[in-house]
Amino acid sequence: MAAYIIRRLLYTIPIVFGVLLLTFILFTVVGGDISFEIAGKNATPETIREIREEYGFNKPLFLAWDSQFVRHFKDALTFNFGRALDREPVLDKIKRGVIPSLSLTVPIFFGEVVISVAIALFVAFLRGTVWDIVAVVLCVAGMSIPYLSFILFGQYFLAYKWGFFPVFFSPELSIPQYVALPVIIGIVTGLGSNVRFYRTVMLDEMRADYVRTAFAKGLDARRVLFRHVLKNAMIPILTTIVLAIPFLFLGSLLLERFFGIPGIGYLMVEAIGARDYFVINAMTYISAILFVIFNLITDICYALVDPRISLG
Amino acid sequence: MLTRGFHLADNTQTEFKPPKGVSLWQDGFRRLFRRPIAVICFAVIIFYFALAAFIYLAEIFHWQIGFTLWSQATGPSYQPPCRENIFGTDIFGFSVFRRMLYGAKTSITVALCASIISIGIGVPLGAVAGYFRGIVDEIIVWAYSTLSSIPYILLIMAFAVVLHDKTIAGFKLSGITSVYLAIGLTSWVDLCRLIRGETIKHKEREYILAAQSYGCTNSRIIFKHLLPNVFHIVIIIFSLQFVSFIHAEIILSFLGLGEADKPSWGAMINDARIELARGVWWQMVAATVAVFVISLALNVFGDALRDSLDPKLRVR
Amino acid sequence: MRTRHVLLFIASFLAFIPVGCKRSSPQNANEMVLHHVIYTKIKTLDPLSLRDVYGATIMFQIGEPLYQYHFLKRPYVLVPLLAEDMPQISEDRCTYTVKIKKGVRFQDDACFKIGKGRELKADDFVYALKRIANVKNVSENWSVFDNRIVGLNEFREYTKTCKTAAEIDYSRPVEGLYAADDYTLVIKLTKPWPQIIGSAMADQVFMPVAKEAVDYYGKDIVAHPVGTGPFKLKVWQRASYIELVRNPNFRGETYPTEGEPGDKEAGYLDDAGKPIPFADKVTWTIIEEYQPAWLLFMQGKLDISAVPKDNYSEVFSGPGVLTEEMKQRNIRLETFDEPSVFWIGFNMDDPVLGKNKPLRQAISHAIDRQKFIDLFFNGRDKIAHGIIHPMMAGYDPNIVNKGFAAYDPNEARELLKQAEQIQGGPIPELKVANPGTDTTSRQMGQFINMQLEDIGLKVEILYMDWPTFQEKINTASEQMFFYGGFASIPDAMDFLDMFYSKNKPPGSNKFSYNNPEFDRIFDQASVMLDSPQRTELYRKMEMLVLEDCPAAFLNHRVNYVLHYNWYKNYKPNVFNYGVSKYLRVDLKERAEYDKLLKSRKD
Amino acid sequence: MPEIDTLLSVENLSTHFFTQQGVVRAVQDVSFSVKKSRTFAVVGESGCGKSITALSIMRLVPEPQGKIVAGKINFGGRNLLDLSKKRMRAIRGNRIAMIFQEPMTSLNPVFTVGYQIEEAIRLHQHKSKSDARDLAIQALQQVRISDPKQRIKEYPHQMSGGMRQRVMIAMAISCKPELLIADEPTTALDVTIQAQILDLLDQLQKQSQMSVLLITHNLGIVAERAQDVAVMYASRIAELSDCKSLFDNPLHPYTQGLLKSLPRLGFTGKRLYTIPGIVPEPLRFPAGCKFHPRCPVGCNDKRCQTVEPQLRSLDNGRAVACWFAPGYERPDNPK
Repeated sequence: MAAYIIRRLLYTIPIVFGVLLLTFILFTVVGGDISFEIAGKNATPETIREIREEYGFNKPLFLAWDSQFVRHFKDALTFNFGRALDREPVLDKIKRGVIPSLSLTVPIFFGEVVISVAIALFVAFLRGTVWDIVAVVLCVAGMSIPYLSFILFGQYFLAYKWGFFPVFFSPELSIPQYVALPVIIGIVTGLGSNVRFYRTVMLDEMRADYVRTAFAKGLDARRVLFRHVLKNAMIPILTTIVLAIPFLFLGSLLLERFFGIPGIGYLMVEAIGARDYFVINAMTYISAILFVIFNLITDICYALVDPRISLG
Repeated sequence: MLTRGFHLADNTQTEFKPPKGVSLWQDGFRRLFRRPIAVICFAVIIFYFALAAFIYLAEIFHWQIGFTLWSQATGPSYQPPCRENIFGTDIFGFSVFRRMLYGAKTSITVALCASIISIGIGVPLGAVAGYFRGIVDEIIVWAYSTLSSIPYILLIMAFAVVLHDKTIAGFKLSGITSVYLAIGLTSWVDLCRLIRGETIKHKEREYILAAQSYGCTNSRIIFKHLLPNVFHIVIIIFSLQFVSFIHAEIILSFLGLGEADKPSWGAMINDARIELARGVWWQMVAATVAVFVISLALNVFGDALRDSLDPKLRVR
Repeated sequence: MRTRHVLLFIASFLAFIPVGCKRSSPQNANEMVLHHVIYTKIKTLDPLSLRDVYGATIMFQIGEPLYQYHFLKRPYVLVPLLAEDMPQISEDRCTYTVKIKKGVRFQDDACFKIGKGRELKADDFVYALKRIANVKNVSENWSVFDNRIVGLNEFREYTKTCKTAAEIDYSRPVEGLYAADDYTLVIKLTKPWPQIIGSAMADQVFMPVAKEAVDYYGKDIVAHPVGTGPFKLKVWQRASYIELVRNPNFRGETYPTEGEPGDKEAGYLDDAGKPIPFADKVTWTIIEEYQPAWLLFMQGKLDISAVPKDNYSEVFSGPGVLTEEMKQRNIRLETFDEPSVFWIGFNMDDPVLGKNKPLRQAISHAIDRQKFIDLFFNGRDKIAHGIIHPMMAGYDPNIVNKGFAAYDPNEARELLKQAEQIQGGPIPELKVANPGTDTTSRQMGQFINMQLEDIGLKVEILYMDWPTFQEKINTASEQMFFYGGFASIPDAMDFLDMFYSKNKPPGSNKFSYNNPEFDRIFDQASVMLDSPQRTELYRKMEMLVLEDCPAAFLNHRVNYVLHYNWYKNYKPNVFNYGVSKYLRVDLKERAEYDKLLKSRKD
Repeated sequence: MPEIDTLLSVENLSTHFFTQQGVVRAVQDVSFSVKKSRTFAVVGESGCGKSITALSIMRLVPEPQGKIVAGKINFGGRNLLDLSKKRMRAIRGNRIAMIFQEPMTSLNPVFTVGYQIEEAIRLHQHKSKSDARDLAIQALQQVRISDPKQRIKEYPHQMSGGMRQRVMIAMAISCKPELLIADEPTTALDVTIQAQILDLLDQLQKQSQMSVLLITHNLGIVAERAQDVAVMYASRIAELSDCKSLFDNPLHPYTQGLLKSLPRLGFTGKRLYTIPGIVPEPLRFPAGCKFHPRCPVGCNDKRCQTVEPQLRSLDNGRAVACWFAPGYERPDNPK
């Protein structure tokens, strides 16, 4: 087990390198010199020069000990992301965003998984019946409505018109209060694709031969479904679940933007508006790291659920 | 003494082989177009494409055809839906309906270009990686696992932000160009992975071995023999990705990274955000309906396509 | 079932959800709090680089400059704040000697010995200015002092020679900037600068800075302002919320006892002579969307709010007339001119536009300003017929008749014909830089596009985020651009220097406008005190500019502000941000409003 | 021959699949009967409906497309098709057990072998966990799996194909069924293992006096193991007979064809006979006798092309469905 984990960790090194390379090419080579963005209004040539000096935009890109590439690496590996355009340390920004984001995404996520797996099981149980068809149709329909529309209508009617929820984040609200509506919307929007996915997983399993065997044994449908099928279906379901976790830290771009939740999603939107490469770069890198880690965790979970796979 | 016995060709499945002379493909499509729903969806999709194409032509040849002239006041500012403006008008009194139609052009263009880019990258890379294996494979796999280790939306945004209004090699990536570049350059991964896997499977098949044995060049084998046999995957992925691309365009133009001064569904929804306050809901509805119909058609059609071409393929 | 472990493991993430909220100190009933909203995030609370209006609205409650514009008196007059009195000005009007109030103390802060705020010294001003001059600090405020104060530019040069910020020696003498003694600040100017008091000494650039604070907080000084003002920073949640609390060290100041005629009747003098500040707390909720802010206001959670253009019909039954609903809610309307002008600028160095005056005029005449204002400002703004704002000396009442801003498509077409002759062929597609990618900016862009296409001119609107826009205009790399100016003093100079050739980009002259005649008059006028002659020169300059038409001037902003009746002493003051100290809340009235809302609910 | 009472009798069973392409008549009025403690073989090419017949008996036809549209399945005096789902479950795996073709996939990968065997035992015999375990171990011993105590803890993927099939059998016999349906039990295994498995089945049958319904496409196996045979062609029974007389004197041209094409020991030289043409697609069954296009006898016969011959029992206890079969048309037979 340990050996396996170590091996996997080694395997992640090139990935991390790749991510760093990508972010570098994106934000430094293509993105280029943003000293004007940093300087802000009424910049004078010498302030620009100063900034170039400070941020090392005047340094060579590659092939030098003090090249921007090397610097990029040093900073990333030491998690030193410097200050954003508004002079606040990037890490502070991100730290500040984590709690609101998670308090938004975690409930959405679990609500979604629980509900959609439940529905999927139910639908798989009634496959071929009217209910099944209705469910599938609803799913596809749900998937086809643009996310933004969901949010807008939800905000407009549930909050603005009928006042069930606060329309917008405001400091004196408690987290549960301002998160409630976004969470509901989030769950609803996600339901379509999730149910559909889990349903396919279930049905694939139900076509398997061992199910026929189980029935031939004289087991009743419920037992077959919940004992035999579900445990097999857990495998793909688990992978998707665990792999989704790093995304939770990212928060939800649109929901946070619309409801003004000061999370990481909002942070990203701002960063885009302000061309704040420092923030975007840091976020990209961090989330990639998270993803890699959780990828590893997924494989371990895999081994835990599926006897066919043994780590070693 | 018959112990050795003899075997009739046997596989006990209830699905039936197509009659002679019909390729797996033709058969797939035959089965596909036996489904009325699939046909309807296909018609809808065709309609959208035709619409987009028509608007293009109208623009190039300056045809003065009503519904292509979106920037022409057809009523007072913010006129609610009525007989002459089914979906009402926007702030300048432009017909929202026309804007909606025009939006089809924007979205289709983005989605189409993005698809072309992602296929153009994904398929060759996938095939090459799967066919040659070894170091080439290593590199390509590394490339896409790197990309896929960055959350998709973040990746798209990063690309879009960086490319937005950049001038690269004297070519200005204005509005929509940067959008489909961003989408295309980031979303070839799944396709590449699938194609690679499929290629590896096929590589050991007799017909490839045969082709090698009578000395075909690798490129010929890949493009003449391999790709045709894995191409159904491309089609399926294409139809399914197309939807997500359309939705991505909406989100990007909501973030202000998209088409700016021409109508697009994303922009319309974005406008609606503020205008809802004055009770102007029709922009919103129009755009939503437009997106909904095409997405629905594509989703259903994509599923049908998968069911009839490659039921085992599982794409999320 | 092994799966459970995994699920448990995932479930442990739920631990991240904090219950309840960690909001600042709870409100108690008889604590007087001012609830404000602010529509954008604050970058910095360090006078060093603080430039934007929003930053100022906060910073001026915490720190104080030497002078301020009187809270009530109109026309605006300058009165001492940290200064003991108005400065003594030498004969040549180049040397200013300012006496500073004694016994003024900085707010208590960890950066001082035993956390007690020390007394304010003249050196703190010297230090503040030197900080701005220090090139390593890349201050956005340097342009204010460039070539103004004797020896300061040399100091800047010196800082350039230093490798690191650490080795810069602030004790290095500057000829034109020193403390004669602890309470006397002396400033020598390179040439007379009549506006110095208004545009510098009453501006954040002249807020004293305690060296201890800068040394103590380093780069984080941006979030730890240490001032002498009536309030001090308590909470700053960058994304969402700012809270100031009363500064116990604040020297005794009292509410003004005189104002302009009519103030008494309006009740602005009810609190005359009372010690200020009244409020125990000032809070700003940062909300970047108008709608939610508006809703908070309607719930009485904000004392004051702007009128979002999309809620206009809710608020007004007629132009400037509040609806019954508003009246019932006891909401009052304040309308006031903002000393601002907005325009579409032309880059005079551009090969097409620069040499082609008819073209520029054509564009100017092609724009229906009234429609523009109706569409985007509910018709409340004023058409900008010239540059100088009506509230300022130098405004020419009958400039309207000169018709520079007249909407006249036909004439525009005529001019366009001439323009094409000059161009020697059709005018190529013009590019217009538009800051902002949001809906409204896009609609404005489309509007201009329509208007120009109407006279047969092809334009492409380039929508860009603010930083990109900054870069483009600071490098004069756009043909046309949406822009606007906001005077910080009631003196047309603030507008006119945007056309001074020495201020070319990245300076304030974004047009790269260059007219020797103008420059000559400018040099002449810039050193003059307010006088009929100077006003005359101002008008001359304006005419020159309007003739050359380096921009199509669109509108002067007119502000509509709503506030509840309980929000007392609110008198719009566009040149003085440090007004929270004068404001008072009638807690009884507010309580009643809450009752009103409740009664409506059920 | 001595009359032996029948355990299972299938009468005019028809099972159809309702697919998007149309109705697939997978089984068309099939009738046969399985006698106590004897082996009845159903033989035929792929897609001829033999597996579906088996599934129909178990009432495991894949829903919802698949449906038993007509017929009776009498077992132990009751018609299985009339039983409630619950009653049917009580019979499945208990009185009628079934083993499948694919030992690789027919076992649930995520449960131990032991668990899967016990499951049936506990269900039908209401034994405690420990008793069930002992029975499971016994069952494994019966199918000659070495060291069952260990094996019982293993997962299917840790076993070879032969092993898994033995496990399947153990599972099937664990409840001492009266009828064991073996659907192509050996197809997926290699020849040596096949023999072992089949021998095993024989012995088990002898021990516990159970009847076996053997579904196969392998005439060799039929000849060796079965007492009665039904030859199916295109979802109908072409010929029904006791094993010996079938091989001695096949009545249906199809059977004849099959036998002709059998390689026999000491047979050298000439090419093997093959039946011309291909098996018809179920959606495109030819009119009349489904075999007539390939039939050496009736390919040009008007009646074969138009009227489909029903299965008729002849006086010698055999039954056949062919106009030209000797004795098929006797004046007393109704037209």
